[in-house]
Amino acid sequence: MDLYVPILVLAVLAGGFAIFSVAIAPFTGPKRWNRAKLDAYECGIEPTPQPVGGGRFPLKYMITAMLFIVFDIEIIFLYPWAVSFAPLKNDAGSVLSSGLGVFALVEMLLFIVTVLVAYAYVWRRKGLDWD
Amino acid sequence: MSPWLPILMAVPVLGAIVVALLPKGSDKLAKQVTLLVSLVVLALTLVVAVQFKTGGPRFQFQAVYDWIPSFGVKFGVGVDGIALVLIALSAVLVPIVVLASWHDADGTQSADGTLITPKRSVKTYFSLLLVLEAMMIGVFAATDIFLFYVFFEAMLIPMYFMIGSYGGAQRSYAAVKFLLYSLFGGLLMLVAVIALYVVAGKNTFMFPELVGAIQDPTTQKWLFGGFFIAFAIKAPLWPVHTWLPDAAAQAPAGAAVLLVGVLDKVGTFGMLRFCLELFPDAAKAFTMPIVVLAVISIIYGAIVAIGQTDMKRLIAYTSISHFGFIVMGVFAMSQVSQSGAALYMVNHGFATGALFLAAGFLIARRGSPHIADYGGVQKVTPLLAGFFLIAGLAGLSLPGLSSFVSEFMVMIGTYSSSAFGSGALAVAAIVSALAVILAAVYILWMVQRAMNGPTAESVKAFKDLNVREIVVLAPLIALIIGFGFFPKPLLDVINPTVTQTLVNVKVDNPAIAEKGAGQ
Amino acid sequence: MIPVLATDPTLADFGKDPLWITIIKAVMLFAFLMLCILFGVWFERKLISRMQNRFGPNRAGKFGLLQSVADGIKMGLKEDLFPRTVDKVLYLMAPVIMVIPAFLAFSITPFGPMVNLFGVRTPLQLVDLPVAVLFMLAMGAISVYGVVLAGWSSRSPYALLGGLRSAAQVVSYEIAMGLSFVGVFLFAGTLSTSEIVKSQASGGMLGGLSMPSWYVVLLLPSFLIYVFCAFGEAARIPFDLPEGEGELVGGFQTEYSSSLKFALIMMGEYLHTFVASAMAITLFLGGWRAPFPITAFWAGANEGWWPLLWFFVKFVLVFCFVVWVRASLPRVRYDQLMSLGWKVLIPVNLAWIMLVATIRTVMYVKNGEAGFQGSLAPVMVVAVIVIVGALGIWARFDTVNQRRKEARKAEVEAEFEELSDEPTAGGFPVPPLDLPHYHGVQHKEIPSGTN
Amino acid sequence: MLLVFGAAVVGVLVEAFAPRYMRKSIHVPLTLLSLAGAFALVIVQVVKGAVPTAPVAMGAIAVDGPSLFIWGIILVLSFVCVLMINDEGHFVASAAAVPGSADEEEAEAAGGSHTEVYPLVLFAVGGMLMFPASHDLLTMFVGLEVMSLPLYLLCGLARRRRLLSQEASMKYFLLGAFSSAFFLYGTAMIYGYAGTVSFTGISKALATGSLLDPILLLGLSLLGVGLLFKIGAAPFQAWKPDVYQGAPTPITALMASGTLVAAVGAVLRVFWVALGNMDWDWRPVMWAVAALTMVVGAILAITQTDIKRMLAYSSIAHAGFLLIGVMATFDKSLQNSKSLSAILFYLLVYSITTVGAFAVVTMVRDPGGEAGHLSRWAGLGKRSPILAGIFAFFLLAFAGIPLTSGFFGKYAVFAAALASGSEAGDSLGGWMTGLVVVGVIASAIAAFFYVRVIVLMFFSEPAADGPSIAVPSMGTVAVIAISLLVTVGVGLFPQPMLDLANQAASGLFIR
Amino acid sequence: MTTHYLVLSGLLFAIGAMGVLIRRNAIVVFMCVELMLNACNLAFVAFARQNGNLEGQIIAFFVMVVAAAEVVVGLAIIVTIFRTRRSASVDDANLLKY
Repeated sequence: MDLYVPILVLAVLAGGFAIFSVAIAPFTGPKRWNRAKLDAYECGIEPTPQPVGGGRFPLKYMITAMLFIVFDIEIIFLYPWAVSFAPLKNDAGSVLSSGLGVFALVEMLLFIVTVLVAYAYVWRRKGLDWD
Repeated sequence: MSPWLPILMAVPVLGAIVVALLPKGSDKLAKQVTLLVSLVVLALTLVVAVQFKTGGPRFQFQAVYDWIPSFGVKFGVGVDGIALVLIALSAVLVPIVVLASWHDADGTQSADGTLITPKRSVKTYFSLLLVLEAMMIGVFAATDIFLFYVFFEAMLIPMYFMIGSYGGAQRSYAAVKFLLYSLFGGLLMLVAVIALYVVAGKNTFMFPELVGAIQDPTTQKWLFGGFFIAFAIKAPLWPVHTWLPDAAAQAPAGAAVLLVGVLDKVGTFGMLRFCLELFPDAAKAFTMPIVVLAVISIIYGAIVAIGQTDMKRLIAYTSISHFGFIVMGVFAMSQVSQSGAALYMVNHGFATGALFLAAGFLIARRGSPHIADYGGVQKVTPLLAGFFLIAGLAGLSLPGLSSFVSEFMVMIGTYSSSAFGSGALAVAAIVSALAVILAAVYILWMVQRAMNGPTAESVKAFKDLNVREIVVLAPLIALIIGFGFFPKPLLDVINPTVTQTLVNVKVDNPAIAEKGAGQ
Repeated sequence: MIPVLATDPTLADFGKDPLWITIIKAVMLFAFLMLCILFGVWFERKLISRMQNRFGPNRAGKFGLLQSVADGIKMGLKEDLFPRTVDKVLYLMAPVIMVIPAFLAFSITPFGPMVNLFGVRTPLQLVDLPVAVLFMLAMGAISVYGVVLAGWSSRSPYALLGGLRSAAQVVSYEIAMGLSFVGVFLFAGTLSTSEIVKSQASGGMLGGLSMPSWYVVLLLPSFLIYVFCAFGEAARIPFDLPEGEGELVGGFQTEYSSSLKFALIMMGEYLHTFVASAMAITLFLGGWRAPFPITAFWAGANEGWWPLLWFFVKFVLVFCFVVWVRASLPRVRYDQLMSLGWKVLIPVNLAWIMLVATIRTVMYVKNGEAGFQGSLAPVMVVAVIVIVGALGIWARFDTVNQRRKEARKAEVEAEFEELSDEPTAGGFPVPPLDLPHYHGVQHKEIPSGTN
Repeated sequence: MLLVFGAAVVGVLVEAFAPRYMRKSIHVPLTLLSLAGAFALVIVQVVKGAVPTAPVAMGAIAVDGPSLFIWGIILVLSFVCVLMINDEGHFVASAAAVPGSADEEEAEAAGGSHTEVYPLVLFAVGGMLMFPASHDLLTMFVGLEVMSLPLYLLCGLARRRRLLSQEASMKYFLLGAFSSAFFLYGTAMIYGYAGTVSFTGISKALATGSLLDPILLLGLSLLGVGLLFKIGAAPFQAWKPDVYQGAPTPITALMASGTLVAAVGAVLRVFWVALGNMDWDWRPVMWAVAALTMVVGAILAITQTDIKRMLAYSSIAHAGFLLIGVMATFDKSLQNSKSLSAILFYLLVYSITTVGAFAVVTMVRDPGGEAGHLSRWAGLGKRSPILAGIFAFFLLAFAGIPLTSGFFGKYAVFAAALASGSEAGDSLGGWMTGLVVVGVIASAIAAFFYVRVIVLMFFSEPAADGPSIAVPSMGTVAVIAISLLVTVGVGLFPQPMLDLANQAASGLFIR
Repeated sequence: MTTHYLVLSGLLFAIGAMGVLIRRNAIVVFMCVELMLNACNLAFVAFARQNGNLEGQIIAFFVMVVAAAEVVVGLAIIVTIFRTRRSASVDDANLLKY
């Protein structure tokens, strides 16, 4: 647990700084009220009011998000595999634990092949083309 | 292992398939084929009947094949006396019905040209008829309870369709009512059957082996209940009789004959064979309430019948009354009464059959089942009126006609059944005697209203019976009169079985047995 | 083998500091970062202007050293605009959310070996975790929330789009980045930064000759990919699409016109750049270790406080590289950006990882370290399939899509041609191009003053 | 199973590379072949008698008699369902298009079709195979999801009545995810109790540990909720009618048959293998659930006016009947195997009949798609007696009339239940009989609405603008023929199938 | 220690379940389901700690994968229906009634 104490400390520092500066901003600055200033900036034209909860946006972003999820999961699987893949050696060079070895390699290969299939499908169906 | 009974069942099935496969438009051919097949069956049945040894073992012509070993279900058939006569009954009735309902399917027109029943598929009708016959034979012949149950339920379907698509205005309502009643009873029976199998633990459904398998009285009572309700619904016993009038009234005459004449017998038959022999103690325990029910339905049926304006409904109610007699006879547990009951099953088949058919012909001429629409028929069509009268008299069991014998036996048997609580039984017998008078009332009143009196306009155009119709009615009347004077052959066949039954039920009172035999 | 390994901190050395040491270290780190930002900005502007033959900031202080200080103060003193439409809470929270994780991401950066700090022997690194690198990635991801929220809360189409874009971009490059680390883990066998640095001390022996120790040499492709991703992740030119002023004004920070909030955002982005460089150093460039030649003749180079120097040097150099790139490369198009991330980096990465893994396996099997008997042929086959497959997909699809695009373009052009031949074809009122006065024929001068 | 998954993956590749016009012609054979191949493998293994007695794949999958049998059923079912899917007009041209919008018409005109359907179906089938055969809760969960996720999507792909379809898929998805979350939490609890998720381990832990541990009970109930949801037992049946009605009919058929089979298999595994040692604990609950399910299914079905909804409710009722079988546990393994074989047999006959029934439903068309509303079926017996006759036969089979397969199924299950009730020292004893009676009453009620449909078809005059009977494609004909054959054949001579079931069940589950 | 985690996960689960039952926006419902799944993860890991075997953590991995898959599928469905209906409210989904 106490591994995280320092992080907490740093977080407190950074957070303190950030909040402070956000909080102080209104007081340091002058106040010259001007209607136009308070409008959303749209190159000078009358701002189109955005609906609460953000406007509608291209579905594309959502697809990207989904793809990200898929591949992120893949990474989730890759990390432990990679870490425990190598045989562990101490400084003297003697083997502490022989790595997962060939079996793991083959497994991961198959896994990646499977992912690649989905990947190819998405690609082919223009899931990856932006425009 | 005698092949007779399987053949007996196979023939109509094959016939049905043939009929069903006939090319379109060959209606007449279909009818002829059906008639032929049913006659063949009749012939075979007679052969079997002749070979039946009266003194022989209880079940003859036994044939047992494995069907579903893992359930311990066998395809086991074999007939004892009662089953035999009932099979004979159905075998006799079917060809008659075929003839009788020659035109039922192809749209009947009333005198004034209004369409009574629209045109329907003739082939379907007759193949259904044959299937039904096969199943009737099967249900009586089955010695494997499971098989019995299968036929018992499967029988509903063809009858359901016959009523449902060939019946009168209310047909679909009647059909559904009929099906659901019977199905419900059947399912209860299914539970009982399974339970019987499980409890007996003999890994078989064969009737003879299961006799006396259940000793524990409570279990017996439950299982008895299961079976009895099914049968009570089947042989409409008050208060679960209400489907019968609808079904019988809506069914085409032929179907109605089979329904009342044969199907319902399955109920009483089942009571006699299964309820009694499998669960003797329970049967004894329940005798009183059941007899009471029987008496109620005797009287109730008779009284309600009097009030009917619709011929078919009237006849249906009369048969409810008659079934009351049969049930009473069965549960009076004396040689005489049971023989009487068994005999009654047959006779009632003939009598009611004749009555239904006569009424059917009458209705076919006028198109209306209401008694009020007729009057003075006998002046126009003496023959029809005559047959109608005789059938009606058979219905009220006039001495000299077959049903008299049986009814008399039932009453005597019940009256003198010293089996137990005899006093009560005697009372029951006496009360039921009232029904005879009531019967006279409703039959004669109907006849009088329909046949005598001033001739109604609509009746004037009637034609008398044609040859086909005579051929239909004559044998029935002949049988009625014949067995009326000479019931012995039937009784000879029936008695040993009844004795056996009583032995299984463990009530045997030789004295009455003597008397019963002496009748 | 380098004998100084003894001073290398391992995971075991962390979480032991007394609280005050921790606080001191935290404060030191914080201060260091603030300074880095102040002078980083100045440094960048100076360098880039030099590259462009300009002077850059030279007013405030000597060489304009105080330029960014002045900027900060100015920002503090400007009016704090608070647009009417914004979602107040989130609008305020966004910058904070952006900054904090950026700071935290630094906490796992190793600056040096065990040193003696006020009599306490402690590693020169705020903290190290078993999942340090993951922690770094996580922080990077969290700060994306800041961006998205900033864009979303300030209800303006530009901001919204900017936020989404940056989200999509960061997300896409995060994958490639994560994959590029896998190679490192394959070798280091751990996620803790300090141990990764340690494992870069020597690359172990392969067939007698000592292998190069820095992973940049060993895993060049991974490193290159990482560099790409670093730019994408930190949204630096050429990948600074989120605030591509060309298309969407200020991107997600459009509504943060100018005040300390804006300053925070700027800080956040700079910090990301720094984190990226620090990670590059830690994972690929041997961390705080002295570069090869030095260690050759000076054994003490990796002890005590010296490594801090090496680290800082490397740090500055990497930053210079970043600036250099900014100075020399144009901004890419968004679709180019995405397709680079998805269609090039990922498959190449996968292929590379598998290649590395296979080689490693072969190595172990040769050295008999992995308890494995039997032929490697099948493994090889599968590996080859994967690699070829990955690259094949990449090659084929890219060409196919390329062809498709070109075809479409050709179509459009053809249509355009046709339209220009037949001006009214498009249904637009196109003025005929040869109107007289365009050619000055019969051009009549209208003297001024007449009407 | 691997074969199926592999084929599915290949299917995706085909999807990716094959040009649009020839995709279908590649997919259909691929799918069918892979299913047939898998079935062949199952057969081979059975014939070889090489039924392993220990779970394979690191104890993840238990390939024992029952699972092989269930696999066989599922593969056959999915095969016929694919035949049904194969013929045109069930699936939307472009799922993304807004219904009734221009681009949808465009897609229709372009004759575009989602050939992803086939790989999806394959994945679903793979999940179905994995679900009942899994030997630890994790594998079961994964199988559950692999089975469900494609189905969620497939539900939304109906060509006509898009809104209904999409809605169905949304409901199915939300509720399905909900239930699987329950399942998972139950798994977590049981893991916490037993320290493992493998069934063997769990039953061991149960054998030794205390059975009143709240964690265990909580886990048990949550697990139960998750599973019962999948088989659509009351009170978790709400999704079934909606989904069945909304989904494209072939998919409905697949769900009604395959999913049910798989889920019941899984239920059996969990409750018999893992939790077998505490049956005194779950059987009373199961009693209530089963009774409720049957009654609810039967009664609500009466009020339905849509044929598919009616079938859905009937399948709920049948799930109840199956639960009766699930409860029929004994101390002696021999009888256990008896009731197991009863359940397997029931599954077989019921699912085949179901597929047939839905196949018929697909053929009765309105201009706007299938003629869902019952009133449209009036007088079908006159317009096309054969079709109506077949359908009537299926309905009778559902109702369990003798000489149809359904009857023997019911019989077997009831018999098993009664037997277990009459077992000495059985915790429920007479209650089992009560349950069977409830079942009987329920099936009488059920018979009522089946019969009502028959009445509608045969005894009432056809509507003037009655639905047209689609000219059946070979596939559909084959489906109907197959299921009809099975229904009749098993109805007359159930012995072979029973033998098969017995053989499969003889080994019971791997413990 | 474990109990604390369990209580937390139980709470999360309950919150999620409640949300599913009472919230009306499909997406919110859906997020609640995810919340439940994560509660399960928490429980698994906690138990893994308690039982001292890795199984729980491995399961957690798988659950993550499944959850991801569910997210993808679910969002796809919800978005489709949203495009059709312009509303993601479960109450508006009322075409299917018995």
